Amino acid sequence: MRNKMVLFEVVRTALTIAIALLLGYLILIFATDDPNTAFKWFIYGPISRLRRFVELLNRATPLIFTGLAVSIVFQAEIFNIGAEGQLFFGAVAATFAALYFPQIPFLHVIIVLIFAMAAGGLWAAVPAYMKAKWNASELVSSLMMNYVAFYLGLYIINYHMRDVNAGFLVSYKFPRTAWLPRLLRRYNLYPGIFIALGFAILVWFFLYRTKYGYELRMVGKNKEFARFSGIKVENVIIYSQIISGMVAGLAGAVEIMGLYKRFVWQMTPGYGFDGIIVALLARNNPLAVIPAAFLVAYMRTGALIMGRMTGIAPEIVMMLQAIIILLITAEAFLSFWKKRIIEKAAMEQEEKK
Amino acid sequence: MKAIEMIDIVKVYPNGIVANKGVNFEVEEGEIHALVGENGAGKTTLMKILFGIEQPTSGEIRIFEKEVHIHSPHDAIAKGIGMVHQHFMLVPSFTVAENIVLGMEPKKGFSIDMDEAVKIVEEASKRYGLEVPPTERVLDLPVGIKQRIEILKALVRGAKILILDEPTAVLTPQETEELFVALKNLAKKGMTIIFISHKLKEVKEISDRVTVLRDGKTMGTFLTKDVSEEDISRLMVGRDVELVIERPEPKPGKIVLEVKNLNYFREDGVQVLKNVSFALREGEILGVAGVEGNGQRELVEILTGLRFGAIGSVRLLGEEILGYDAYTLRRKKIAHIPEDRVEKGAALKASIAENLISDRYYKEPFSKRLLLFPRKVIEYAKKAIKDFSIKTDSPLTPVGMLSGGNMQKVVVAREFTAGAKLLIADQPTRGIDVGSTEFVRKELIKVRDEGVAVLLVSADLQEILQLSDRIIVMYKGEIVGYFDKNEGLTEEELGYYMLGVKRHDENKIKEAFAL
Amino acid sequence: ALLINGTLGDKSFFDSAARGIKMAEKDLGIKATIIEMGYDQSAWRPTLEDIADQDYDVIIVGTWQMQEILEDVAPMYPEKKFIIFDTTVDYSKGDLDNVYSILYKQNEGSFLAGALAAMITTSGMEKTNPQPIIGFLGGMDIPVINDFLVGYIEGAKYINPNIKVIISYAGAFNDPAKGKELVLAQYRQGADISFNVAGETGIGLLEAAKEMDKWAIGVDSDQALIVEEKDPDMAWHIVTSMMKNVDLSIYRALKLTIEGKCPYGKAEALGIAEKGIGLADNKYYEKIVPKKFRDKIKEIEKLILEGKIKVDTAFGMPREKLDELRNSVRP
Amino acid sequence: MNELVHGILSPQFFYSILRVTTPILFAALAALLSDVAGSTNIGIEGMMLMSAFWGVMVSAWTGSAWIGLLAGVTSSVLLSLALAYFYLNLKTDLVLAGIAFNIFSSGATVFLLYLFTGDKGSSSSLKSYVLPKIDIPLIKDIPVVGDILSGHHVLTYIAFISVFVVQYFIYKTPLGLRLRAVGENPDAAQSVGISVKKIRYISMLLSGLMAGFGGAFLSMGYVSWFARDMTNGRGFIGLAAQALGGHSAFGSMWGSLLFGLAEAASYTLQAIRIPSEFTNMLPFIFTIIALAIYARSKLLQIKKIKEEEKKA
Ligand SMILES: Nc1ncnc2c1ncn2[C@@H]1O[C@H](COP(=O)(O)OP(=O)(O)OP(=O)(O)O)[C@@H](O)[C@H]1O
Ligand SMILES: Nc1ncnc2c1ncn2[C@@H]1O[C@H](COP(=O)(O)OP(=O)(O)OP(=O)(O)O)[C@@H](O)[C@H]1O
Ligand SMILES: [Mg+2]
Ligand SMILES: [Mg+2]
Repeated sequence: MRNKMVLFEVVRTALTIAIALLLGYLILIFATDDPNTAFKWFIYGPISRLRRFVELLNRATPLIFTGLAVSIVFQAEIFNIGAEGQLFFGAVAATFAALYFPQIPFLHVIIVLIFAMAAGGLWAAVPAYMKAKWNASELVSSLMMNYVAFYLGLYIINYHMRDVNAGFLVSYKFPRTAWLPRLLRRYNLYPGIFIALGFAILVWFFLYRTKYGYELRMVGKNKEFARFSGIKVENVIIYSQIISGMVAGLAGAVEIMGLYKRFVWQMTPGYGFDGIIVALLARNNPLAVIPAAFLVAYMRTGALIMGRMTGIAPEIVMMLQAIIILLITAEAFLSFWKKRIIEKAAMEQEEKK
Repeated sequence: MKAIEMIDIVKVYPNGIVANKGVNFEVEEGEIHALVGENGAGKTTLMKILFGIEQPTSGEIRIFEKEVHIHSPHDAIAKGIGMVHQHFMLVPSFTVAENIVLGMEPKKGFSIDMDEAVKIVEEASKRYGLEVPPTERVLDLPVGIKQRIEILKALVRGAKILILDEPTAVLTPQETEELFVALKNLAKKGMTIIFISHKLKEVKEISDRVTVLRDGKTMGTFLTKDVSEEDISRLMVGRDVELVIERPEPKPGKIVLEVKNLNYFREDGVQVLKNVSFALREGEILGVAGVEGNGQRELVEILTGLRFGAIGSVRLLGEEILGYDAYTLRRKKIAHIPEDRVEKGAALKASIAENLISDRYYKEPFSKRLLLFPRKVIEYAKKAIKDFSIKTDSPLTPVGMLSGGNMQKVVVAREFTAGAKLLIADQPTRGIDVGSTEFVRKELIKVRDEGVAVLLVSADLQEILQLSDRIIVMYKGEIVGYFDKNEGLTEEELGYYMLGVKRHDENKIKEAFAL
Repeated sequence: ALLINGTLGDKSFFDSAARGIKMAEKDLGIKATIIEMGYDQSAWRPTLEDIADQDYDVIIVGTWQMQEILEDVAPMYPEKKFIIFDTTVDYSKGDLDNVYSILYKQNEGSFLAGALAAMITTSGMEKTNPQPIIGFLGGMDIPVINDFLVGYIEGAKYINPNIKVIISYAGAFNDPAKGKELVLAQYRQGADISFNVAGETGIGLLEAAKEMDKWAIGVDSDQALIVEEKDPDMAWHIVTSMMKNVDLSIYRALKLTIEGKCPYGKAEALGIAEKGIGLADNKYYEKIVPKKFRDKIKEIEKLILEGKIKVDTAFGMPREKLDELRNSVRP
Repeated sequence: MNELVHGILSPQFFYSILRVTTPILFAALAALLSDVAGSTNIGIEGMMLMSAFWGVMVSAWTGSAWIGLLAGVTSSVLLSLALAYFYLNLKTDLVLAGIAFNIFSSGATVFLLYLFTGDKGSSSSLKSYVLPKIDIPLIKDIPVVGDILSGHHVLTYIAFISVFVVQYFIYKTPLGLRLRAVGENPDAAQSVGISVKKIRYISMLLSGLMAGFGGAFLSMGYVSWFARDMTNGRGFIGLAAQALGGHSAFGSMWGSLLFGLAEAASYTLQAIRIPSEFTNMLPFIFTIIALAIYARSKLLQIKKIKEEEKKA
């Protein structure tokens, strides 16, 4: 029975993706003269060359981090959507640590990462504290903290770490000791993806194999029940958000240390909101975050490559993406079929008894 | 005429559970028909199908001898069916009148005509003999009243068939009596009533006929007067059930819980506990009787660290514990079966296994330092499921998918095995079937004999009388009665104290506890 | 190929570059693709590499943000030609003989705009008040924008040392509503002319000028001509525009490339002299601005050309110096 | 400094508060109408954007601002119904669907803009129309008050009138009662034969209606064209404003006005050379503080009542 259900879910997901792609194809017909080529690049682009595959990996990296961060708070049933601000502020803190801490190889990288985690955690602590102590809506406070992180971060960069010789608002370049090094000579592969995968396992372990993870999940499932059972709910509300903020902060640091080697963002990169998509696609399961992040990254990369090869505008791709996400998560889509399978299996089992 | 015919009803839930396996069920117009069965037998499911909340996988339904398809409660209401649910379905922040007229609001211009709504409620109230305060918010009302609101809701919608899913589980004998009078009246006027209950005595008292379900199948329909309680329970469970429980003499030890001059004001300023004092020894069961809403809930929540701000003194084995939170009290070995299993007692979305360890997840063998060992948890859960005969196919099933009674068993299983010194049991057998009730009650006696101090709060007087070594009665936040040996004490006598008609002298009560 | 590290439709910078390409396609008979890379910075580098992998002859990118990437990528493709506009690669890093850089002296053009604004605000013309207060709307507090600002302030001070400049940054290039509110606030506080350096946000400035009946100075393209068809009344509020002729410069670079005369391996700074930059000389300018002011502007233009006036640039200017400059004109 | 005081205390400043508040208030009411029925509408941002776009397009084609408004609002409502369909019929997670719809709207508006005008940034080359401003007879002649309250955009008045209408609707009408019932306890609503799905559809539709007005205001009043992503987070700010105000339309209004005040002040404050990052941050800091104070006072209030009772 369980096996059958798993098989069903796989088939259903594949079918949904196929239908979503078909819809996407229809949009393309509308948007270009040569939908076939465009479509080919969209589907096949990210794996057509090693360089593009590396691009895919790099794009999945921040999505895994923010997907994990969001999963943690969502598991605790806390609607903190502050990952965006946490990662932005984490990146600012990472910039500070990269520029001002002693340049000891290896250790420097660790210090920078820890700094980013601390900053992300700190940023998440504000809505966390307000929620735990005063029951203030974390949706509002975390959303506001995103904007504050953005403007305050820009201020710090602009007034204290801006590279005066640069033609744009960017920080000074990091010293080499604070780089996440390039792993391949010709390809821009950096270790971010491995750190991200490591963290996915770590977060999974935390949630399902430690007692703090258990507390967190129980608070998410029923707060009153958790309190009744002798779990310190306020503590959980605080630490779950802080841990989530730390993971989000890491996302920002890893990205700038790997790709840019300096602070370059003029606007928030949007990974925090992508993280919500990823987490929801993954049903808040840290391990499922990996394929979910890859799916989103694959769509993005495919779309960009399609744009490069055919000149199709990125806007079409946004529409495509939205449709795919909607259909994949539409639980009741094709559910009549599921119902039939279950009923049949259940009745057969009954008759056997 | 036949009011209801349900023929060969099969229901498969989306998770693959077959709750009804070809049920046949017939009700005559104007009769009171009892539907009984073990927890999880499929009673609620069958009624939900009739009321349009669930759709049958297969089967046929006839109402007043016409074949019908009921797709939603709206359809059911239109066909004259009304249902009072096992768990209340009221909007807490609305007034009584708003709850009752919801969906059929009288209008004045664009607005709701509140005066008219109140009038509708008052009239219905009078006509059916079910008194309710129309302008009060449901939030603050006792369950007995909520029950009446639910019934009125169905009646003002012109129900000709009334389904009551365990309506008496939360009522006092007096309230039950009143309800029965009202039901009999309704039946006399031609109302068809389906009555679900685990209290066979009530079934005997009120119903004309009874249908027994077992494991999703009909075991038969009988004229109530032809079958005894024992017969019914045998049909339900498939074996004999002892309806009287043997109780060895208690051997009380030292004082475990000592409550002195406890006073408490609720958020809205009402004083709900007044100078409450009592003591409880190890190896004894102290029953707390009283109509719901007389301070028992608050008392229990204060004692278990879920409610703060009381004044007075509470000592656990001599240590002052007033104001400690649940976290601390759990670790001081207080276990608690809460009144409300859905809100507090369980996390419906979590699995049975996860629910069973919520107070001990941090201890060995489930956990060591930071780590948690899920395999140990599941092993443990499997054992508990067997010991407490929880009806499920896997310890990983979410508790929310269990039947009402089985949910209760999960809670009971956890709290009985907590290794507590003090067990506070608030309505421990609410909604549990006869077989399991027997089991829980025996278990209570067993833990008592192992030296646990048990504070038993129950609206079920039979239960109080059967299990308690001593009894106190609460009325309007005060202890108004104390009974040492309950031999010879009747439900009726107890009822007078519960309703505030009689009371003992305060000093006498204090003396009894040597306070 | 032209790679846009953003999207088209900004009515100024990138659109202008695209226009240059289209002109070249038509006149020079070349084939070109325009690729919008969007604002996701992580996509820029892979795109450039990807495009370089294919068989385009000339690849054009713009802005400082692409500079470092190009410095990395260009040496790997010595057989390809790269043009970068609005910034220059650092040729001292070597191996960049295949890159031609185009710079614009927007500070010089802004100097003219500032001088004009300072003259107008106290001129007693219609829509003005006697206070010497002028406005500046920037998209963000970043060097490119501040390069305009520095020239603007210096130009204004050149005319009137007591000039006050109300400076607002919207914090975004795509929020016209916010741009409008900011400039309304400027006008309320006594400014009667404001300089628009804010991309789409700046459209709000034009609207505010119309609504409060004050003056505006456009940017990048000749904005009076752009709006006149749709809203003639608005066009009459735009005294002139500080034009940055990205289109012409790209067209010129491509033409030179075909002729084999384009100086790859070098940077060229286009200012007033090269017609890379300048105030729009259209009918609105002629009708609105009195002749004596126009003459004065001509004179200043000449002084700049002759090097008698040196305009500072915000690039490489330390924060303190910039703040000092901004504070010196604080109202 | 004088200029600053002048800027803040001028009637125009207060006038501009009302104008800045308008789109936020519409968004907040949109949030409120979905929230009372128990669904968080994250898609307001996208709905506003759609409405802003179609409002401009259709007004340009037909030459009528009113038909434009109708088209804008209709597009927003259609979008809200589509969102409701995914949420209620296909059982997509509501938050996820909302985000997806926002992405979709952002892409679709730019794509269509390009298709129709050949321009991807804004519709400024298109002659579209704006809705009129209205002088209120009598009031406009009162010196200061008239300058503040009169002469606003017609949608600004509609926004503030809507506050009363929505409040009345939610708390006094049968449908409002059903909405609240579904929001608080859907099972209870279902048990009396109310179709929870239908009610949620209605609430989404009304939410889309309000969002539609908000979007139309942006492109047909605030400014006179459509620009890509021109909502710029106002939908989310509206959600926050509503969350500040709870389940009351007046609460939503005060929340929106708080934002409006902070934003208008931030524009004026830039003049005295406070770094723009700080002035831009102002509305958000304000909100966090307001939220903290509000939440805290609510807790303290409960405590106080209890203590007083105890003493008595
Ligand atoms: N929503 C649901 N999803 C899946 N399974 C369910 C659901 N509701 C009930 N079940 C299962 O269906 C079976 C019958 O449940 P039902 O609630 O009808 O029992 P019941 O006879 O009313 O029991 P009780 O006396 O405890 O209320 C049980 O095994 C239960 O676990
Ligand atoms: N008699 C009734 N009993 C219970 N619910 C009803 C009844 N009549 C209508 N409803 C509920 O009210 C909802 C609206 O249905 P309908 O339009 O028929 O009602 P109404 O009273 O005519 O309302 P309105 O006049 O506002 O349209 C339906 O979902 C239905 O569930
Ligand atoms: Mg049941
Ligand atoms: Mg002046």
